[in-house]
Amino acid sequence: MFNTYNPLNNSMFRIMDNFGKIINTDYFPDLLDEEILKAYHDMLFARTADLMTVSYQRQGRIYTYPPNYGQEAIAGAAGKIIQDDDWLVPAFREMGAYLAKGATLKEIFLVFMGYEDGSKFEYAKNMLPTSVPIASQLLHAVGIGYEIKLRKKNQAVFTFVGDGGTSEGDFHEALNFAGVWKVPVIFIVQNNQYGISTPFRVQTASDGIAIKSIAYGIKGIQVDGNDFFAMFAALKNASQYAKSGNGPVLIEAVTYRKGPHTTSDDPTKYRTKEEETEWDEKDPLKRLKAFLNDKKLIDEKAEEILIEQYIAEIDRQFSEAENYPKYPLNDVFDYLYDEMPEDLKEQKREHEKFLKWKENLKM
Amino acid sequence: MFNTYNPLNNSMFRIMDNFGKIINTDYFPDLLDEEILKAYHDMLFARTADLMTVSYQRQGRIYTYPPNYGQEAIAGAAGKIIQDDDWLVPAFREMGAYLAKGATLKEIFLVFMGYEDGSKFEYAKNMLPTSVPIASQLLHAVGIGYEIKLRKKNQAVFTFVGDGGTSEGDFHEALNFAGVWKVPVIFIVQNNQYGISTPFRVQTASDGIAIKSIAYGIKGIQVDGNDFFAMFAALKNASQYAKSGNGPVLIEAVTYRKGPHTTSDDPTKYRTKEEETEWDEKDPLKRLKAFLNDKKLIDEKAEEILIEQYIAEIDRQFSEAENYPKYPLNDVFDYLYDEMPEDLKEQKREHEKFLKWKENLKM
Amino acid sequence: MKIMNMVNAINDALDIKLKEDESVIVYGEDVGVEGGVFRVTEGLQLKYGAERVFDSPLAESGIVGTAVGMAVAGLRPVVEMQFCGFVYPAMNQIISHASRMHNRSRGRFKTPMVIRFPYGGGINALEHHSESMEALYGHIPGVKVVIPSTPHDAKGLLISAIESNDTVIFMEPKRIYRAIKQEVSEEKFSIPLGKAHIVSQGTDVTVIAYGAMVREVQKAAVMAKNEGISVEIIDLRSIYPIDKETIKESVKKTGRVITVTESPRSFGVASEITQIVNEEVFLYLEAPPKRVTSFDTIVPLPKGEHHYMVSPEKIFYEIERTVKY
Amino acid sequence: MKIMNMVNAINDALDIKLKEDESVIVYGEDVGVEGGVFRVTEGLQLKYGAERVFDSPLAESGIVGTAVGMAVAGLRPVVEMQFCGFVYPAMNQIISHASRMHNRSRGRFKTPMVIRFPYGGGINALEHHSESMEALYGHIPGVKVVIPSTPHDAKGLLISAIESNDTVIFMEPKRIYRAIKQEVSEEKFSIPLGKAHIVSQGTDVTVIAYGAMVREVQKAAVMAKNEGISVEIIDLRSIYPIDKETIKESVKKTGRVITVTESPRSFGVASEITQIVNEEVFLYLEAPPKRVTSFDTIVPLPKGEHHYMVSPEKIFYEIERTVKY
Ligand SMILES: Cc1ncc(C[n+]2csc(CCOP(=O)(O)OP(=O)(O)O)c2C)c(N)n1
Ligand SMILES: Cc1ncc(C[n+]2csc(CCOP(=O)(O)OP(=O)(O)O)c2C)c(N)n1
Ligand SMILES: [Mg+2]
Ligand SMILES: [Mg+2]
Repeated sequence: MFNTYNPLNNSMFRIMDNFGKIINTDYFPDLLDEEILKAYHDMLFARTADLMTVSYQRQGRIYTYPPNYGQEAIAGAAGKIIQDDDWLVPAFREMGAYLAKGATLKEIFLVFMGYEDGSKFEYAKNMLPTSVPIASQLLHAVGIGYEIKLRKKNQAVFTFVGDGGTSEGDFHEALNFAGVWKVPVIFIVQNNQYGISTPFRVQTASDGIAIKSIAYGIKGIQVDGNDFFAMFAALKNASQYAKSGNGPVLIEAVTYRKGPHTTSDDPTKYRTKEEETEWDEKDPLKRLKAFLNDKKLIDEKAEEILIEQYIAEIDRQFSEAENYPKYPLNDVFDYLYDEMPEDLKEQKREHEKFLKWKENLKM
Repeated sequence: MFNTYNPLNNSMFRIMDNFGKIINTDYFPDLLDEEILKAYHDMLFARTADLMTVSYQRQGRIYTYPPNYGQEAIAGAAGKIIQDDDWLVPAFREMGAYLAKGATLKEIFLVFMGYEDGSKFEYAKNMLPTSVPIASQLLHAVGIGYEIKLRKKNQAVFTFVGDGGTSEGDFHEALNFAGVWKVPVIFIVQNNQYGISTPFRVQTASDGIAIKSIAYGIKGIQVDGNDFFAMFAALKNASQYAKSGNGPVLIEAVTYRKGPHTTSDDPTKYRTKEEETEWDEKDPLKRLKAFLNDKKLIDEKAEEILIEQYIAEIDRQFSEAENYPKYPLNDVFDYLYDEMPEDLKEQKREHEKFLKWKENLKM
Repeated sequence: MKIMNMVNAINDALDIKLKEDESVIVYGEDVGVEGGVFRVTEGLQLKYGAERVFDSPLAESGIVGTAVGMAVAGLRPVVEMQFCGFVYPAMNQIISHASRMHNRSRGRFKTPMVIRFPYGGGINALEHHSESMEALYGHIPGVKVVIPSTPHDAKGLLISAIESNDTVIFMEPKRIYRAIKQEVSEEKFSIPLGKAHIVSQGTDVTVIAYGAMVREVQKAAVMAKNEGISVEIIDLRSIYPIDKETIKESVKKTGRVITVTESPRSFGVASEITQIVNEEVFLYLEAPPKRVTSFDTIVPLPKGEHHYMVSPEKIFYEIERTVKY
Repeated sequence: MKIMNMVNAINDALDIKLKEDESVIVYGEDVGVEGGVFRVTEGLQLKYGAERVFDSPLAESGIVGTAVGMAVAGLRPVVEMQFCGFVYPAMNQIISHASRMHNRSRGRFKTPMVIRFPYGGGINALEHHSESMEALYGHIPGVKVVIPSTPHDAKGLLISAIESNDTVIFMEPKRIYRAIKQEVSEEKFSIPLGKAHIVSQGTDVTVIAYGAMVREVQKAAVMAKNEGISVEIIDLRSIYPIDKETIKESVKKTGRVITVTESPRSFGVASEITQIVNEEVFLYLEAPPKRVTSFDTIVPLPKGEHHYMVSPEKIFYEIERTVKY
């Protein structure tokens, strides 16, 4: 696959057109109808959760949140490919992958409510917390890949980054190290056309991102990121390729961030209505739904009920998060070191003394 | 030229073979015989200076020095192309380019004797000092390129880096910014096969360096760096291309560091005699001399006399450097800021007080 | 005069310098079209064009490294790092070049450039957006480090920073970006770098702060006044060069000194001030120089931030203890 | 017991840990085939194979960043930065991840890793090879910073550093890499992190140092002894956590303290120690805590380095002034 869909040929890998028609049967994944429907439902869940999170934010119940709206097929497909043993080293705009890996919405909410506790993601095996400093996480993925290779484990690492992130030095170092070390790492670049307000053409003069794989002697492929089947097939091939000891793969998932960068951003300042409309036609859920519709697998009534269940479930998890216990002073100190240094203990004691004094002050 | 010698074609740009025969007349530069002879002599001078510097170091008269031995054609050709108004942003292994730009050997010696004063390079117009932190200088070149573009000047920036340096994040960021900004910068990578003891295959899995240009949407070319004519032609084309507003060019100059990394390095620990011998056959001076010999332009007698003159001149500059005045305390303080802060003045005064006390202590 | 908040004042300073000096260039992530995530550079691209005010690729080392090159070539770049937590990728360019080029080239090449960024806590930001690491920058020989505490100061100090021929790290307390409004002259004016400002005179204890902490100290001083304690408040304005003279004179008078920062406790600016007063006015000290700082921990996420941030009460608590010592 | 210099001792510590713990991994620029530019890792690749001891590409952020990943996945990477001046490209990985992963994941992911590098002046190195920036690292919450002053300490401290579940910055005073030889046990032993060492007892003044400066202080103490001054020498060993207890007890006894570092003067370790003694034992102080440091300048090239480096005479000069205060 990585030879046929060589980024130098200027060919974007697609399986399904904008109307849900299969245009590339060679690579159509070997999935049962139920599996496809399940994937669609997972993406629907992610979208519902995403939209609701934005509205929680608008209500002032969480802090800033970066919506995934419009990019669900990428994380959705990744969620199906990433195995329990595999690692997920996320950026921050791939909620579906978090969920598939076992992170709970409650935990995700906790993070955006301002609790580190959320980032523990205790039910998600082999998943790192969100990495805010752009592109720096890619190197962690490579280090994990090294451990896998050294210990001859049958695992791969899936790591995410945005188009803006490809400009950082760490992107380069990560892909270069991965190439030299031949580690099983799949780099997924969500090229959603913007880094905050900065359009892709300001990030790089290169012809897309996949082509950058050549600079590292690794495989690269440009994929229609709004085409669930294409993403699924590309990721599946990449995973097999990497796990067979062939080294890393760079997947450029071409997509569009339909929402704002975060809830504090206003995209009308830097992009046009026309552009947004154009991408609306490529919406990943719309396309997969059209495919399922053609196969008569969509039951609108059932979907409505499902969405209601989703909303209830999301709301339940949200209120669990909202009722999370207060952030105790201990939590500021307890996790800095494996064993707390004396001096930190003293700083805590001193502060407690002050708090006691303050209590008295109020009385 | 940059389309024909596209690094994807796996073609290294050469004009002259290992025996000084012209194998590519299309690009043979339009140079007079005297000009070629002069270039040869300049390379001879650089080599003589290089070898003598190593021997000064062996005598303990300077500190560590990184020899250029075997790489003279690259800087030699660059020296002919870089104009007075152009900028040179060096790494540290391109003595010929320093000299052509107007830096004096005396200044170079001063640096390796441990005086910052050398780095002023006062007669070298538009040339930055040596940059020790690998690859970081490439960004300065891009910034200078931006100034040129903004002010619509007819200049280009020539900047150097090694094969090892291409692994650094700054290499990536520099080439990427240069591509986006379309600035007139020529990146010359001296791929001398090693970064200290680390062989090129450990630096990257890519097929050479020139190919990395694709990742930045810029032109790239792989050149036989031991072929003076090829380097000359590539640099000349690159300079014209950049000055015409087409943006940056990446030139990979394939060469070999015949000497050690620095005078404290022992290459026998990490490379074979065979490899060294193989590269001996591609020696840049030997090849250019063979070409000149065929044209009957070499006069062995005259060359011997010339070398003696070179030696005398180099020795003269070396003793000037050796007789350089002592390093005064002021020089530690005077150049930190455009205007010295009070506190630094006080630190100096305090130290002088101590020195006075120390004088008395001795009496 | 015009009512400005700090965002307006910084914008105004940039505007004035862009207008009067064609060598001034403003760039960074999202500073062009969008005018920066805090809108500090809003409107400037429209006014001065996309060649002088523009968005750069997302790469901090690239931004600072190219600025070094521009500065060497005769421009005066003013670059923005989007948040304090994203300066670190540029650390090598700051330490190895921005701070050293002048010295390395023996004064031949200057680096007149400003690296500005919002810093500090108190705005419910997520990880990597809230720290206060001025002590790191203060320890780097060859740069100046400036922090304003009011709109007026922000304007005057930024103008000086842009006009300085050295590299200036200009840290903006984002917590008070919009929280403090005051009358600021629309004319060009400048405030010298390296000089502290006595915010209010007092006799019992000197409290030194900068940035967003000045306001917290002012609140604490009111509490103290209610207890009959007279506080002299010094706003450092510059972390480096540090104004020893003003500190010295004040402590000579009060005999007591507290430094307030929102940075980690150890190896911070407070310790430096304590060292200075020990060296300079030891015999005047009537109580140990103290520090009110945040902890040696990572800034907690918003729900825990109140534990971490220095409060007026905590400052007052230390004032009382110091005065009663 | 065997006569070792510091290079041998560090090599020995690495050897012991590589042998007994298969999760230990050693890599960096030129550490494999060549054994490092200072030969610290010599012979280890031959012994443990190129999968566990190897050359990396030339990229410091890459080295530290991958080490974070390895550590999270259960390895114990010990990475080398070739010189102190080349750590800065890795600063973001150090501050944003190596120091924070444990906290960010609420203890779920640990980063047991060591970042070792030679630092400091005195070996006639060119620019970027000679600085002493431990205060920068000390100010970063979440890392430990360790500096040995003898071969014995280097071995014992490095073993502890490798066994620590936290990120340890391990700075090696290259000036005494080969200059000090002593008997060191060939067995495995460790020295706890965070504990200072009293090098010699004294009664008149406490002098605190670490790394290559300890030897300089010892020379100064001999001069002082000749003048009848008894110096207590403390080797800090760890910059963070800093051993307040030992410092306190000593200053209680002597009433006088001087800190000696070869780092820039302002915002350095000396200031922190001065702050600590002021906070803890103010009333015992009979003279202002002083510092003998290098200047707030860039380390000069070799011909000017003697101006910059702290000398035994200068330490003695300050000892005398402090004792006579
Ligand atoms: C090192 C660093 N610099 C700047 C930022 C601020 N920032 C957060 S998201 C973002 C844009 C990221 O764009 P992209 O990589 O395309 O990802 P997207 O947000 O589009 O998913 C920026 C600049 C950061 N988080 N880290
Ligand atoms: C950032 C940084 N890391 C490490 C070093 C130490 N160092 C000096 S030269 C060198 C190798 C450079 O190799 P290459 O780029 O191939 O250039 P060459 O020496 O072969 O000309 C290294 C690692 C450095 N100077 N800067
Ligand atoms: Mg994006
Ligand atoms: Mg090389």
